[in-house]
Amino acid sequence: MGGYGDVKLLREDGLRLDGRKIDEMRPIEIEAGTLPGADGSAWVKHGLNVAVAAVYGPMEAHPRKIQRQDRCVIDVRYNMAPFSTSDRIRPGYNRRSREISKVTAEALESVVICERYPRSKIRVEIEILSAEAGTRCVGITAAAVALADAGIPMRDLLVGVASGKVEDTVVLDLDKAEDNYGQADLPVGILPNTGEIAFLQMDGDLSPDEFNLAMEYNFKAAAEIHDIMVDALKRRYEGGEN
Amino acid sequence: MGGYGDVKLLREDGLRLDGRKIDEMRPIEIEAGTLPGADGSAWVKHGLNVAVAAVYGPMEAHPRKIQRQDRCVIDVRYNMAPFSTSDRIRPGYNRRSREISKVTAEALESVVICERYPRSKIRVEIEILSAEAGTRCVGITAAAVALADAGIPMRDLLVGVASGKVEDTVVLDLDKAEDNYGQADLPVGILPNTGEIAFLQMDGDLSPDEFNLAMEYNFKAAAEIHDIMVDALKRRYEGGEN
Amino acid sequence: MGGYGDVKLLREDGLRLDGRKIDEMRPIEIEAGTLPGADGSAWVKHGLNVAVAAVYGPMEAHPRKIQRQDRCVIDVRYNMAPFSTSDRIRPGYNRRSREISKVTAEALESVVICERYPRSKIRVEIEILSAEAGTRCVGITAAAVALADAGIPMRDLLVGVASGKVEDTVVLDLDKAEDNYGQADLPVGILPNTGEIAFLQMDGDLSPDEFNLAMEYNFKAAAEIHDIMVDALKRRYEGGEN
Amino acid sequence: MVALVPTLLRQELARLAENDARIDGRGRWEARDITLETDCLYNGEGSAKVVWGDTIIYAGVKFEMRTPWPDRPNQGSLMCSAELRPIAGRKYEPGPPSPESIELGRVVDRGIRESGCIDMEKLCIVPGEKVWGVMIDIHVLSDQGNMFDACALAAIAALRTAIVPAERFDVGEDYTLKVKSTPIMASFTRVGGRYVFDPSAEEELGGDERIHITLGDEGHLHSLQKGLKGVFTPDEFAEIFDVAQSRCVELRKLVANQEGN
Amino acid sequence: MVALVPTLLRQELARLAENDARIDGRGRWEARDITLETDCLYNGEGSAKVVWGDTIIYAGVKFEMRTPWPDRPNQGSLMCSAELRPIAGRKYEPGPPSPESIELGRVVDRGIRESGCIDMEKLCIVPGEKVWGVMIDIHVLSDQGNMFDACALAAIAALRTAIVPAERFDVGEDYTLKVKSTPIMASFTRVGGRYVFDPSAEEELGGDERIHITLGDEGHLHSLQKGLKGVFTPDEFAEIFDVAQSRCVELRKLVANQEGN
Amino acid sequence: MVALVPTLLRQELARLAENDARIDGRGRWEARDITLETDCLYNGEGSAKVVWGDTIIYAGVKFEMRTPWPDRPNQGSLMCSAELRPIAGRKYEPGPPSPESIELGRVVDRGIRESGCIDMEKLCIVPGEKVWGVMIDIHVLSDQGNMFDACALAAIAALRTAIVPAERFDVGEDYTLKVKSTPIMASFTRVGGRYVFDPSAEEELGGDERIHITLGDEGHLHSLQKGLKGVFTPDEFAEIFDVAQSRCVELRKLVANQEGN
Repeated sequence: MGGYGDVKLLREDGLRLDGRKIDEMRPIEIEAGTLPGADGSAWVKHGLNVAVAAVYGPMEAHPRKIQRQDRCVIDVRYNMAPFSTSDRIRPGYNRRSREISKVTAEALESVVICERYPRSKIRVEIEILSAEAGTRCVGITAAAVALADAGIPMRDLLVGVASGKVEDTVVLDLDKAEDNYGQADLPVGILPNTGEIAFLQMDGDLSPDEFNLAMEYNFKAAAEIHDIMVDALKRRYEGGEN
Repeated sequence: MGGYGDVKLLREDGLRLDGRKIDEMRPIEIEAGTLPGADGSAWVKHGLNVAVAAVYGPMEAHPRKIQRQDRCVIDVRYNMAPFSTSDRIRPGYNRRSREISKVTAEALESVVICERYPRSKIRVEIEILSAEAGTRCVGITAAAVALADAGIPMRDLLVGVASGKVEDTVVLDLDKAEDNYGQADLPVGILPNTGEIAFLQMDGDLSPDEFNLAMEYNFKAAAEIHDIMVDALKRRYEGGEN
Repeated sequence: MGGYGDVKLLREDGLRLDGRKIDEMRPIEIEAGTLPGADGSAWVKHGLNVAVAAVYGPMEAHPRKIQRQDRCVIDVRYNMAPFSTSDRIRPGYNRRSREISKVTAEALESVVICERYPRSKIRVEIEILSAEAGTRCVGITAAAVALADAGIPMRDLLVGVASGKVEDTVVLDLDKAEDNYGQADLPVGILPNTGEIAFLQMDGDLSPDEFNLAMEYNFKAAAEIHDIMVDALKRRYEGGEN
Repeated sequence: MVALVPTLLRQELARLAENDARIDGRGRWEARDITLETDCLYNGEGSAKVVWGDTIIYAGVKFEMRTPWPDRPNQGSLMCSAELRPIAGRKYEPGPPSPESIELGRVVDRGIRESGCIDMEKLCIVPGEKVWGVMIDIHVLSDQGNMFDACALAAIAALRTAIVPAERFDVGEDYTLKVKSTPIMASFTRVGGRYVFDPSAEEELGGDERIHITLGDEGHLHSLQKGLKGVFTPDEFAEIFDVAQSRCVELRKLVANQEGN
Repeated sequence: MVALVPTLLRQELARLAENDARIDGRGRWEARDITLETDCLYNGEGSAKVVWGDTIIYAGVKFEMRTPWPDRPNQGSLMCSAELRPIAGRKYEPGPPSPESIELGRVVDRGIRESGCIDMEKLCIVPGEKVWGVMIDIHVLSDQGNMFDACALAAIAALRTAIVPAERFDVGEDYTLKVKSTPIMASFTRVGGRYVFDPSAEEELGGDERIHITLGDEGHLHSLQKGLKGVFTPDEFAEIFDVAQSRCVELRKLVANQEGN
Repeated sequence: MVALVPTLLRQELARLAENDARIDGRGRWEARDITLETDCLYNGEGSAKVVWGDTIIYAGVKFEMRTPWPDRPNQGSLMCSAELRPIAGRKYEPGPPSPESIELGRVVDRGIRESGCIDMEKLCIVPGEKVWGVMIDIHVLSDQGNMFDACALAAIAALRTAIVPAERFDVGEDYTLKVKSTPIMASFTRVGGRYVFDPSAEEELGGDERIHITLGDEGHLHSLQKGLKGVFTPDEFAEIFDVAQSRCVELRKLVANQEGN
């Protein structure tokens, strides 16, 4: 977190700079099945973030040494397009993307019924086309919809959502300014139906109470996003193959 | 192309700075079988360019996944030595070399009777020791002689040759100054006996008519170079194993 | 070698800046079996150098193409920790470390009874935690103790030791200042019982006579270090598994 | 096994070619549906999305401030590169840039660069000290045939909508980048023995070599490239060159229409 | 075959968990023996060695002089990174940094950075020109379980003993780096179905997901991370969070005691 | 299977050694034919081609202008590196620099550097600001035995003919680089149990360790290196050291003769 103390992020009326309430999400749009060549795909716009996810597989896992006898492995690549941020991102090796890819893959392996596909691999490709804070969560949401679109059985639809802290106040779903100048960020991946958590990161400064409140906001938002995800999948199947 | 308008490249008498006519090639020398350890090899001096090519194979293609059941693959590496240019070239990864290697490999696969060697690989190594404009063409010529020296059956001897445009005039075989300050470059790989084209690149600015004239020059020159190539191969086999 | 002529490295009384005689080693401490998870390990402090070596194996060599039908291969990685030197060393690819790893591996293959383990691999990991001149020799000594600790049969205990030249005088075991400002360095790997040499490098300037004297010092020191190595191994096996 | 299906496909494509037909019913020089959208990404200083049949491409433009090359103190620079990441299709694998992605980026780059549509001297801020570097990045989301033409279209459309972010770099007010022309690429692939325009993924799988032609506003050639295994004759080239002229005019209109919006 | 042993191990760990027991006899929240040594490496400007059970970690601090980022002209920088070289254990392979080593370095880094224990403005030498870059490098000599906590402990202990080498860089006299607090990491791994503190190598092999919690002097959270396959409930988190509070207090004392020496 | 042929070859080489014979009829300390050509590449500021038996090496010298290291403000630099690209022989594979190529470059580099034949202070242009960096690149076109000696010969011959390209860098007139001496490498390989000079490719295949000795004009040692598996005794070294002295004198004459041309 940037943690600069001198940027005002809350207005006199208690609302945030973009007019949202402290527990209000940015608007979300989701579309399933957007990439014709993939086995499953999704497009998610969350605030000004745009993420696209594609699923290929299940397919044979090779090289052999990555195979698991009793389950499939999930191979996730989270990537930010060079033009997705204010300063261009150089393509290629990137420690931040590697870490996010790793923990996202582990979160998805926690919800997919991996035992259904022994010795297999499922490729999940997450591309961030436009970034405005919270891209790892938007990527998780997109990946979950793409997996569902591909017909991969899962314990629940995983939802990516974050809360944070600005001006000593816990708020839901940080935007770019709040992310740059705020005090904490708590991105999680939630299974809304089981109430479990499959993804968890956090940085900044949160007291135990602040943490609990941020988690409460996250669970509430996850339920809302879940409905939008389900809607997108319904539209996809009612609308047929396109 | 550099495309600087203010450098004079044609003299008052209509000849070029080095005294050549507009449809005249730089001098070319070719020797076949210059590398004792290779299955085939060639040394080509074209103007001040020096290229050496070696062929190893056919050999088993591995790893397996590069094998083709019905033909061999041709693995080309075009490389410029660090001391081949005015400014030293750092060894290692290089986008330009990779592109030239790819399209050169595809051109050679178009003339080699690849079906003769299923599941095999032929390695073609092209090293530019001295560069003075047109190295990709010199490399193609060297590779073709080296393949012939290795006894690999081909539909024809592929010839690399380029024409271009300087001071709004189409000229054959650009030298260094003409390449730096000229308006277009059209390197091609020609099969002189069949009249076909296996390699084609172009950049700069050419009207349709200029393109046709440049192609005409290229075909004429290809026939001349072809004779020098055949000569080199004859000398090699008359002279014995050298 | 730095080879600066104007730094005084010998005192008026004929001793060296740190008080050592010209044929006197820095103090050495060795401990065997310091890493619980390795098959063999050693910790060596030599002057202010600290090296740790671990041995894993013999294990199956893979990929297949590195296997030798009639012997094992020894895979050595010599590495300097980022904090081991005055200026931080960036982790990653490093030409110096690769060369030292290669010649160290070849030296160890010369003393291990490799024929005992066909198609196998022995991994030897050498980590320099603190560097004060002569780290490659300290690494060799550590590796030899670690191999012995792992129970790998060897023709002899290989000892790493170096002599050099400062102010036109041959001296044993250069320290940091002597390495920086001296005139020659002659690191060798000696088999004290057979009187053979398995590792040899040298740079700087040595006359034939100076070379012979430096070698004499090295052989004398190797016998001393050998005793300390044997001691460490005895302590290890008398002391049981810790 | 993998070799079998392409063999049958090749036979079918050859049979269709004899009857001057294509596997999806199109005419030999007929393109699939193309939609072009610009200014579609929040952080791109210029951006475009092309949906060409089932092929989907994004391009984005970013500006960097840099010091000029010593031998060209009053010129900025332009670079176009393409990423062919594994999202683009089942056959694309992770790893360092493949020869395919390098070729793609460089062929599109040459077409735009050599057309002279950007005046490099206009990218100079302070001679010898500060110039603009313009980066066009192409992102292939879905490759379902004729990726090169779709990428080139996205790249030039993104470039033509780019805003120079002078304010962000504290060198004056933002302004629209001046792009003098609209270089367009048209590519042809040998399918069933003869060239067609805009091959589908299936036609590419069972096809041979391809030729990429980039033409400027006046119909001049700015870039050529032959890719993949195969040879062609000058007569064959003359035929597709004529088609390229008319296809490029149509695609240039598509860009102009989008800008008119 | 490789899959077999873990299966038996998992069954045994589940059986033990039912009786609230652990494979090495420890209590659920009990740590193995920990020793901490600082100032143990000649060339490190700060250094620490942690022996935590059979896990052995070194951390070293180095300073570099560099120019500040343009947007933060009076701030230095801190970076912590971990190397997971093949010496660390049989399963570690040579090659470029693995996702595991990147995660390890970044999670430890975030805990220290976000605690605010280093005032970045204090690392400024000449605003806009020269600042200190502080590099904490973690070197894993032996991974025999709970590597993350041992690494975090070594990193903060090394940092807290660091001397700024101003003389060597010709900018005044050496002085002790000011470190305002002692962020500590406590990690929990699901073993036999329930979380335990400080898993051994065996417990990690037969275990599931882990949760890393970094707490500051006042018990505030500065970094969280879930790794590996598995899910948890808020109630489970609440339970380990309480344990983390007390374990971090104890480990912080260990650092203080060492400094008192 | 690969292991079989070398075994038979080793037996044959041992049998020959017993009769003090070599597989190609040479004497134990006898070299193959060597030809040296300099100034043979248009763009090299110095260049040499060595044909040593069937081993073919090119070396080229390039100059770069750079800022000096802070601790040596009035010294330029010299670097010699070798590329062992796949053209060099059937066994060489593409990829990042192999340990073999790194060793080759570094051993040649040390011999030249440590001989002191280049006065680094003479490479200074403006103290603290501009110095020359001299790069010797070695390119192995054909490795058919004793590559190290051929590379070292090409490197010093290229260096000794180098012209400092001052005009191109706008710092005065071109002038010949001053090289004070001619360090020469002689290498010995154990074949059939005893050392020989200048092994052929076959002898290397069936041989053991090798020793590289670089000697200066006065016969002083400047670089030593033992490579590959094998051990030797001080007596064995004394024997080859004497041979190295005479072989280096002969090779130095070859360089001098070429320069006399």
